[in-house]
Amino acid sequence: MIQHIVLYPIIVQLLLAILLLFSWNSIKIQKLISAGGSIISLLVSIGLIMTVWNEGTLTIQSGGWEAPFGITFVADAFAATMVLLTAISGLAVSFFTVGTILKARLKFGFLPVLHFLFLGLNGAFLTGDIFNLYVWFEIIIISSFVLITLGGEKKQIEGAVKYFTLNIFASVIFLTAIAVLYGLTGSLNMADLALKIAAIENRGLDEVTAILFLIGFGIKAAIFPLYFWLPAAYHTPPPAVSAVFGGLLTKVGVYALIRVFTLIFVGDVFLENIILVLAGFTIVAGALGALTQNNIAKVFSYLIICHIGFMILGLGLYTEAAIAAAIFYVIHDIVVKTNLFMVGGLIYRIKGTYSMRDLGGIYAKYPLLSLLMIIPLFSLVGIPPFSGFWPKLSLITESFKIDNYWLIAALLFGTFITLFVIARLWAEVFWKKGKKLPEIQNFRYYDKLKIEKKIEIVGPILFLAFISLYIGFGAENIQQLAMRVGEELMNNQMYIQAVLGK
Amino acid sequence: MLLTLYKLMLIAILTGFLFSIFLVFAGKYLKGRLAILSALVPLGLFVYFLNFSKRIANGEVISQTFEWVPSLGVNLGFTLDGVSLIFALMITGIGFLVFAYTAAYLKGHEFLDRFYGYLGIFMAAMLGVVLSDNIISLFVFWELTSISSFFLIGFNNKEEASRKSAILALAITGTGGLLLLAGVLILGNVAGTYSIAEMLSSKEVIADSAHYILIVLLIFGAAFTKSAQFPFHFWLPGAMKAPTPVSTYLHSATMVKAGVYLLMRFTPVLGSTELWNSTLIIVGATTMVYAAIHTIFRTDLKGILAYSTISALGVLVFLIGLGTQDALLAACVFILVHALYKATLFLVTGIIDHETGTRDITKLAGLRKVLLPVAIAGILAAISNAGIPPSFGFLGKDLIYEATLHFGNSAVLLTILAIVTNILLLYAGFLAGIKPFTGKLPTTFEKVHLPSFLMWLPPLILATLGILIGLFPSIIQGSLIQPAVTALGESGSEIQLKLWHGFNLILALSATTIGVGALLYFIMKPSQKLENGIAKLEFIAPQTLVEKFGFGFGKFSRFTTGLIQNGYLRYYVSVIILFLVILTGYTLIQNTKYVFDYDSFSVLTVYEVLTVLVMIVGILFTVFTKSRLAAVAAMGVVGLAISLIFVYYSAPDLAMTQFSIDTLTVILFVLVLYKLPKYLNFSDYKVRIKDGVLSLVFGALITVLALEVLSEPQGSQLTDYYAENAYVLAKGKNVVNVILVDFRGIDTFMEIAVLTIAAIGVFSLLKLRLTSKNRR
Amino acid sequence: MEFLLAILIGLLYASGLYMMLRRSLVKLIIGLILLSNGANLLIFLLGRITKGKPPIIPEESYNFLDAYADPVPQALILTAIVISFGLQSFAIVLIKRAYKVVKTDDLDQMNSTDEFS
Amino acid sequence: MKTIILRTASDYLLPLLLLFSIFILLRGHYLPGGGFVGGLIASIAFVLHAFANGLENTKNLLRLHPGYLMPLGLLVATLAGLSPIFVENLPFMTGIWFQEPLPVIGMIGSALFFDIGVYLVVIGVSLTIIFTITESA
Repeated sequence: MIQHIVLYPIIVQLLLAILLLFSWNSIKIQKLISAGGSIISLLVSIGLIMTVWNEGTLTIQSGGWEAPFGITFVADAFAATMVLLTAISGLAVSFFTVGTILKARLKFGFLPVLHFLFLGLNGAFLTGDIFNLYVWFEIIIISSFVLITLGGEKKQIEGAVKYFTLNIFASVIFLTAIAVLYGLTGSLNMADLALKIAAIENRGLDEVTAILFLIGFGIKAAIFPLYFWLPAAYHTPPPAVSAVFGGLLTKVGVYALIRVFTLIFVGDVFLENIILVLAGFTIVAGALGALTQNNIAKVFSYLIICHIGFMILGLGLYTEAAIAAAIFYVIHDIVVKTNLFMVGGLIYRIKGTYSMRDLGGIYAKYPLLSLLMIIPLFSLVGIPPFSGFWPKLSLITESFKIDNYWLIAALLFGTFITLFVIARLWAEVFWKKGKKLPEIQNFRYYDKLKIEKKIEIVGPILFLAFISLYIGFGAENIQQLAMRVGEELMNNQMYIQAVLGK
Repeated sequence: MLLTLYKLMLIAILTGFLFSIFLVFAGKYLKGRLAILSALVPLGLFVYFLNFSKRIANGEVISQTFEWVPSLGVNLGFTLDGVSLIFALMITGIGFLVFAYTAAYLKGHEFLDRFYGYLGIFMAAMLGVVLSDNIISLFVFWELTSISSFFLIGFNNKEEASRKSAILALAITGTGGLLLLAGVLILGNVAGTYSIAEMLSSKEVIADSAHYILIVLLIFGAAFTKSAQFPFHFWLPGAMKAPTPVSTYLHSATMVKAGVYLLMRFTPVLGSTELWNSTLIIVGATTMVYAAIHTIFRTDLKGILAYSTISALGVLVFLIGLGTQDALLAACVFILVHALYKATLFLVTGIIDHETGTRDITKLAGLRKVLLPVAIAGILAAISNAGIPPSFGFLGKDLIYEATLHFGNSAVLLTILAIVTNILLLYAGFLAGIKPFTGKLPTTFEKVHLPSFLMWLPPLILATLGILIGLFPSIIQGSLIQPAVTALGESGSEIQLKLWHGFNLILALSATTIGVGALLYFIMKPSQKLENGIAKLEFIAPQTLVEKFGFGFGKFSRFTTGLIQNGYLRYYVSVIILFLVILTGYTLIQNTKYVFDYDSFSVLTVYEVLTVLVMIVGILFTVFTKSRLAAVAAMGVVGLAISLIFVYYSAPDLAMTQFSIDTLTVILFVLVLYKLPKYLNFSDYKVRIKDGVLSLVFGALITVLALEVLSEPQGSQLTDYYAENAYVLAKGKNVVNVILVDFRGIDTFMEIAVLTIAAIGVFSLLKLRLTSKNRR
Repeated sequence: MEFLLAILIGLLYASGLYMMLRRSLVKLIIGLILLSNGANLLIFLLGRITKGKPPIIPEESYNFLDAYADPVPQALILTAIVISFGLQSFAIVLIKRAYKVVKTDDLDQMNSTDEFS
Repeated sequence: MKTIILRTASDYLLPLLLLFSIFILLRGHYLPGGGFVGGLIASIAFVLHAFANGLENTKNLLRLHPGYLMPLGLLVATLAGLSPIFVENLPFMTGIWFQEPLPVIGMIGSALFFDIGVYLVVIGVSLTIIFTITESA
């Protein structure tokens, strides 16, 4: 049965997590398992996306119960893409973790929880059942809570409290929405729901449910005005954690939004307009925030928000090209944001601070590293032809087609501020003459690391930089993929057909 | 053979990029004596493009296309016509001289390889701009020129002023770039193609489109910022922080002309409308006069040259705005004229600066005695700049007057503006090209000696060319100028470039210009006083205004961000709830029927009512008690009451689970809580009322929603299926358990995974202590 | 009963939210617990409630003979309850830890990560 | 006084409660109960034992840290879920059954093993949480 492959990304991560738990006492073995497992996971994801590309949407009914009675897992192009991105980002972070995370943290289950997080991500992308999605979300948030608090330092705890509260709150709203959905349709399978929701006469209730989903997922995706937890928390954990969070976590929210609003709640103009407005505000608010920060990790955090707006904008425009652009942006963003926080981590390793005021002189001392680090920075800004550039073409074009110049203005504003912020960051961190900072006791400066350690830190950045470059220069392939996803999403009967066979 | 040559066009553009990548790895070998070898790159390209000149002269237009991102309509379509060729030759030719010059100018500089790397990228990008037919790829290269400019301006990055100028320049040209992006996308949409060549055929469609004005304004925005037109000009003087080769190459000869190029390129597509022409004339004229006046008040040689460059760019924009064949011809010629003399003057300035250590014009004099070849170059350039026959500049000036004089009603006004500009430009050229070399050599400069020929030969070559072309204009007439004018859409009469037109009005105007200019040069003496004088007006200068705006904007963003992200969790929660209440409330109110089917509701028993009452009391107690333990206990009671409800309504498994979980939670709470201090009463009465109202509204909303949903029909096909198959297929009789372990087993699976993770979290949160030793 | 339950659920949501808006971390967690209780009951109610017919197939038969309570919401709630237990136990320990490091239960004093720096 | 009674009681209570919990676990497919509740009952048994005899004694009794029950349970559950793939090439988590029912327990199949996994994890989790909190209180 070829469909087995749909569940392999989940099973691999599950087994990894279990193995890692068994080897609780040996960090060395844990490191090996994590790194090796991440490579296997990447291979499996590549296998999955290739199969999906050739065979079309794959489904598997877990437990062998025909849909909608069991839990269906669906690998369409969108899900397969997200799984692949998780694997790519996961591989990088797994190595980066090994290179940067403190022994003390590794001893307390960092790696198992990290792989549980990947498990949750893969599950969330692949599931075709709305309640099951909730469960995967819970896996994601509990593992992220553990990762964000691991170490339990003051700022971690303070950030975690906000992160925790608002995310749990989002889950409660999500659960409320599921309750309403089940109350209305008696079904949980998303394809089945798509059919049943379309048949409901009371469109108002339908809309309210959609709004509940919008808010539940919106909090997780960090859109305006629901994003408060993100700037409060993302900069507090170690960079490896921020890297996973920045790269993948918010994108699960985006994924869920796109999924739900292209599959179940389709064609509601009121909601589309709301999403567009929110997207615009998200871009502007994120950009304004990024402008004000001095801590580079905080700058990156606000830029996440700003760019989430771009993706949501694609959803709100609600055309095939716009959805494709949103997908392209997601692909680009996951790679770049993961890398960005790792770059932040590397800078921290070099100088021992995140403060732009104190940083400086990196370009003079580490020219090659600086050139490496500039790749994600450029990709982030979308300096053409780096990766962030391409999706903007369609976003602007599609905004233009509905004559919404405010959206174009917001897009350009977001892009400009990103450019400006990164230019300033470059000037401050890389160009400016380095200050002599007081040496921190027991701090493992980059210079003092052994060569293997250095490779463990720089290698992942290099790996993701290459992928960014590929996305930028081989944009055609990515665009093909994004367009395929866009087409599948905008024709939801393809998904329904694949799941229910009708 | 032909095919391979064609193929070379892409490679030609890529050469610069490849060169830079090569430098990343092999740069250290190119820092020493071998540095001069890098000049071979632009030289080779120059020869390559020169090869095309014959075919271009014959009226051919060479184009070829490489696919890149066809799904987005983006390809690397290159077109080489007259205009492109002029620019390509300028880029590579001046590039060659600048590369060579740099080898000496920055000899032994620690980061010479990086410098060449940026230059290489810039050259490639600039070639891309002028050769692209696809407007998206044009934009791609356009942005790359801004980026390489950023790195070059900030080359001396240890100085704050350099960094600031770099950011300022990037901010201005970056803004323009984004406008261009929007402009080309909209244009492409309206025209239905991204190819400029194909757009030519849909000129009317574009001009009649409702978006024409928008397109033109966006493209203007891009061109004006890049080509430093008033009021966006101020980044250019700042850009003079870059080493002189950069000023020569980017900020006078090539990059700043990209905006001019853009306008020229789009003239056949968008031009010949009132909006197009008038705007360009007004902006161009303002810029040329404004900047020309500014030259008087500068004492720094590079400052003078920067403003005179801005002014020259204004002249070009102005000429494109006139839009007649005469004017376009004049523009084509003046681009070359200006490139030749201005590059020379910059290079000369660079030498002076390099050898004397100052660029202060008030201090420089008599240098001809020590820097003779440089002096010759400077003086020749000044002559061309002044438009003194037989220089190329004379030709250019003639053509400008020719264009203004034949421009209908406003001919007189426009000519006067042109004359004023030219007089001031002449003055500036004399200051830069003649003043440092004449007069008495100050003793401090006696030890100054001539630098390597690599430095003085390039300006000398350029300056000589400026005279030679004047003497023999036929060198470029047929090969460059004619095809360029044709490319601009003027397929009219054949053009004639010659020095001598006989005694006519234009000659008189030229003579006046020269005379008055020379007079001005002898009367006016640049001084610090003048410079200080204009500094007093700075508070209304565009730069100040933009900086003030930027500052204000920074304050604004701090304010809003502080407002949104104020750190108070309860505020975050209220905002989210408020948002939710407004959105759902709005839709609910619009659609609610408020009709409930009471009959379908189940009958109440006394036990149930009692349970509910207990629960309500429990909830209220939880909320309002002052004791933490009591609150927890009350919360436990609420949970127990819920499990009773589960018992009443046929959910024994749920009741069991709820009961045990509830108990466990309370135990955990108590274990943790008994060490904490008492509750404090934080919030005041008002806040509590406000929160209470919000909460009640939210609760009411959920209640209404629940009742609404209950009044809808729901037939779950799941229920029937499970009833049928739970035992037959899944071999279990407790259907809830069968669902948990079989039908929806994965839910349960992940539920235990959640528990596991939570346990790890609890374990590590309590056991892991980061000490100063293991913290870093 | 449905009507009463709906109001009760509303009350649970309201009280949960009100507790979340207080400044004490302990109250915040209690609020979250009340909220998730509310959500669980909501699933229960909206899945339609039935009295006295637990979804357990009688001893001697292979399937149900007459109407019985919908087992699906029950299964969902069970999963949700257990999951929230996991989160709650973590949250409770978080209180403990927070008190240890930040030395307070006052949420308003946990603002440092949002400050400009 | 209290401790002696408790200690004696818990010596008997532990095996009894454990047996009961296994009963609840196995009967879950037919009557209210199952792995989760069974696991909770088993942990209560251990907690009571710890209460009476001290944490250290209970830990010694368990030999391994209870935390290891979590991956063990997960592994059992995973293997139960994977078995259909290997045995009959059916999807993950498909129930496969032995032909004949056993007395008391009823039908034996992969779902039961899965429930055993749940049972183990629940014991591991609750014991880990409670032990950790008590130790650091």
